Amino acid sequence: MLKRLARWSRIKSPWILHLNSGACNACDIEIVAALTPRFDLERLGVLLKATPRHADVIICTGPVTRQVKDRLIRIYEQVPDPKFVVAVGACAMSGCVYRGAYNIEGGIDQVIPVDAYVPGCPARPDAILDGVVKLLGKL
Amino acid sequence: MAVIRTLLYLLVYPGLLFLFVYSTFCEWFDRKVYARLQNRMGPTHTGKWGLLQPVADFIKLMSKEDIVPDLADKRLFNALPVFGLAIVSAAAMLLPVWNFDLAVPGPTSFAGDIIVVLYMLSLPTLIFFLAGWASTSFFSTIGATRVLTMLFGYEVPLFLSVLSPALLAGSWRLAEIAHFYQQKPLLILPNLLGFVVALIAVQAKLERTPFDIPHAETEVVGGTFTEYSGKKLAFFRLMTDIEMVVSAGLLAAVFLAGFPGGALLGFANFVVKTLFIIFLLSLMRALTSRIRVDQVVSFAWKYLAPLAVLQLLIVILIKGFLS
Amino acid sequence: MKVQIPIGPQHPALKEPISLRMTVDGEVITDADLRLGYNHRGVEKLAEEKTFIQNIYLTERICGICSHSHATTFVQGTERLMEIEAPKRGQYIRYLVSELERIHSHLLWLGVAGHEAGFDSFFMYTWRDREIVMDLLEMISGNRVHYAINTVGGVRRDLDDTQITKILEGMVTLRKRSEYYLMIGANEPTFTARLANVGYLSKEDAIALCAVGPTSRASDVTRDVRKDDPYGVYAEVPFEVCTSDLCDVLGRTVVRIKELLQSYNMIEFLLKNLPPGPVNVRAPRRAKPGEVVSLYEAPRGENIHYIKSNGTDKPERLKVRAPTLANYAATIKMLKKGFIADIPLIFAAIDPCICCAERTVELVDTRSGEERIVRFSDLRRAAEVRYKNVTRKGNAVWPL
Amino acid sequence: MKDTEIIERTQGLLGGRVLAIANPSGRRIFLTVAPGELPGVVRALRDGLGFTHLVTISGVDKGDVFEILYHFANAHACLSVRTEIPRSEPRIPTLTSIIPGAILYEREIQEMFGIVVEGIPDPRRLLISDDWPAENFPLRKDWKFTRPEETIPGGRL
Repeated sequence: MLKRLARWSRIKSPWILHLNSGACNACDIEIVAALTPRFDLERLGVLLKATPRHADVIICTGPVTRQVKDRLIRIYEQVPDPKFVVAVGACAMSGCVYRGAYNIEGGIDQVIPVDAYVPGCPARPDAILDGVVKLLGKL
Repeated sequence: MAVIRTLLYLLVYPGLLFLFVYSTFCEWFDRKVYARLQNRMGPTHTGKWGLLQPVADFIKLMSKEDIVPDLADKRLFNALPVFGLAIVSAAAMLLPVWNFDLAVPGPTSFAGDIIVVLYMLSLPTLIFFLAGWASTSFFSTIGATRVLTMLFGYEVPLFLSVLSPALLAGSWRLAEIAHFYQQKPLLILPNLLGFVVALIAVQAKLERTPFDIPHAETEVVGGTFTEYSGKKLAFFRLMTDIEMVVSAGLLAAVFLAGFPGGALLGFANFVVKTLFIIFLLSLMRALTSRIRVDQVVSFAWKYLAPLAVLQLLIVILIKGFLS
Repeated sequence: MKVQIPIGPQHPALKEPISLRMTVDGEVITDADLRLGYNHRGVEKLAEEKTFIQNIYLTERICGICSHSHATTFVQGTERLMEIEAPKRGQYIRYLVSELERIHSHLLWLGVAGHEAGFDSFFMYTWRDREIVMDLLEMISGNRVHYAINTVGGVRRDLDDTQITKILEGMVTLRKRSEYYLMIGANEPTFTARLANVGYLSKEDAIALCAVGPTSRASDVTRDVRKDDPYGVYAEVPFEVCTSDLCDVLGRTVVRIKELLQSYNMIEFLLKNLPPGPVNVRAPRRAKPGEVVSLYEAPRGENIHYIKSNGTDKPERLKVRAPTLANYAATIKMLKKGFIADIPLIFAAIDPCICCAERTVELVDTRSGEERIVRFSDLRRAAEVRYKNVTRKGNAVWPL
Repeated sequence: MKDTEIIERTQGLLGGRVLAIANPSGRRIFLTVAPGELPGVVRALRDGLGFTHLVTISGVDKGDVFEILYHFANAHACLSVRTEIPRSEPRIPTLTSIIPGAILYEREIQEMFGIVVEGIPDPRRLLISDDWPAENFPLRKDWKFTRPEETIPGGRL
């Protein structure tokens, strides 16, 4: 019974932490746009949190540049345990237009394990919403 | 029999169970009003109209991994949330709701209990400071120092404004104050000025938006709670909710003529009046932007303190006029 | 007591990875140390391996908010290199979309400034209205951001009458809302208390440090590429440069809202006399050897693309300088003597588009004399490892 | 002020130091100057013609020589001062004393092309990551980059 309760609570209140690893901030404004009145992620109980300690879903954007790489890993380790990573946008998935540049690592999955990919350049706010909901359904 | 009755008091009615349910309801109410004021919908999908959202947050946090920073002071770091919760729910016991009878001053309603409640309400600020100081990260230390600087700002006006109606009623017992204003409802009007000052001061005590500098999201990231996660964070969030309920109850008891009527009517009065005050608080939260720490202290001493003293003057004049 | 605050690569106030290290005593900042380069993706090296057509889509993705401005600057330059002229209607549509992008970028900035100052309702309202512009842009080009409406020699899509009427309606509602925001932004007490005389930049500093865009116009420097070097159709469109002499964040807010109102008039002018005719013209694949400097007024300031071609279909050299880079030198000057609470505000005031300026600078006066703090990672989260080598006042010992 | 007028005034102001002047299109003037003359020319342009705003510095690797362009702009035209320095001995005087804002762009060409800017107040690395091997400069033509092969998570290659 306790397990079911914990599972229900994790589905119902995913707190997100936004992480930009060198993106062109189109996906970042779409993530923030998902919190504003028209899409309003708070209906699903999603809150944008400032510290990794409070978050359990990390939304990353951007092809990981060389400088950000070890910071990304360090933040990933800081998030308390039941944590998930959502890679938003084509850059986070495969480096998109910047594939082959000398300073980037390609997608987020080269650095940290990723649970859900949201395609699009930039991913539309409703696509991000759908991604978060599908990720929670997978729980 | 008396033991069971006090146990019942402790655990069920004004105790933990009721407080947990009612404070989560107040948090839901506050988030919903705040969202509606911002033209969006707020939590809706967890339970009916999103009622269970704070409960879901609480359980999720309880089931998360708990991290204690290496350099933090372990004993202090773990003990603080429990202390905070205990203090605030003890303060809730003293509210003059339902379980008092005017004649016999029992353990939960005695002469001078308004002072005890006020003191207990200022202890959580100290707890926030220690929490920030114990988790030795940059941002929590800065948040901790900010908590204290703000304390000097709003504490004196809050005490002055809350005590002036007590002065008019001529007694330090919450139950008697409430009873006095129930007899003479006309006397509530002169206290309106004190009510406004107290509202602003309580908003600062609860660290809500115009004064949420200690845990300002965009400046000092998490402020005092940067390092907390999992169970301890859950307790801290519950503590702030209960603190909101208790201070709303205190303001209602002192300024809005308490909670008349027997068991059921008194409780209904309690709920309606506290929700009205919480509505005012979230209204204030939605309409103002955060101001800086030095501006808080200067605002408190330039405007709040003189108004509180003016309120005291009015009360003394009326008292002289009445007798 | 000198305290070093690292506002590191990941911080709620900054949507992009930069790392600020502030030396602070009490709440006052004494000096700032800005370490960037987290966003450096080597766009210029990539540009040398892609053809002109592919480069349009690369330059567009330099920055998400001012994507059209980078693409237009690049396309203007290549058209001049290939000596072709986009037809009038194509240019009208191109600069219509650039004005729409200025509106959406300024509304976005207003919301972020409100969020930084803790005024979340203002953030929610401005972003709700921004959705109107995003719908218009999506109607015109099919995508909310990265519209890809430019090609070498004109524009990819044409406007029909229903779209024009919709845009005009959108402008009417937006103008009403913007006047309301001008009223709020200028005299809502708690909001202006946070913005007034914060991040002061005098006129001489603005000129000396080559600040651009609204940051310099708020310090009474009337420099606007659309007026000084009118490219495309800006010679025919009547508008005036909005400046203010407040020299602080409040001044920048006022300048940006005034620019919004200017953009509405320009869009209505552009739509009213939209000339008929074709929308684009065929462009050759190769560009003749030569070089061109193309300037453009992006929402954040002056944008420059220097393109040098050697006769093949790939540019030999593409130099991009985004407006935010020019404003960083001014930011360091503004940050000094500010409060900690003001860091995000001052930083948001120049509307940093860090991904644009991936070659941004680190300018700090060398803290000589002070023992050099061992270079710990700039992450703002106090990691356990990092604390070991930071000399501080010992652990938090329980005083009792 | 028309371009021709600007060109006459620059010629009058700088006299012999100007090696070549070109005006490819409206409001665009390209000036060629020897590297040594750079600070003098820039000071003269700033005081004489009001070119106070340095837009940017672009470096171009032309095989055996580095060509560096300083783009200035004022209310009337955009003037680019071009100098060429040999690849074997890439040295250039700094302009930060004349235009403080120039430090941004000098740091960048220093890092991207390996050009040594004499007298730069703050020579630290600009935007290339800290663990970047010292001696290779990305924007030089002869610098090639081999991309590390991609690892697809979950082992499916």
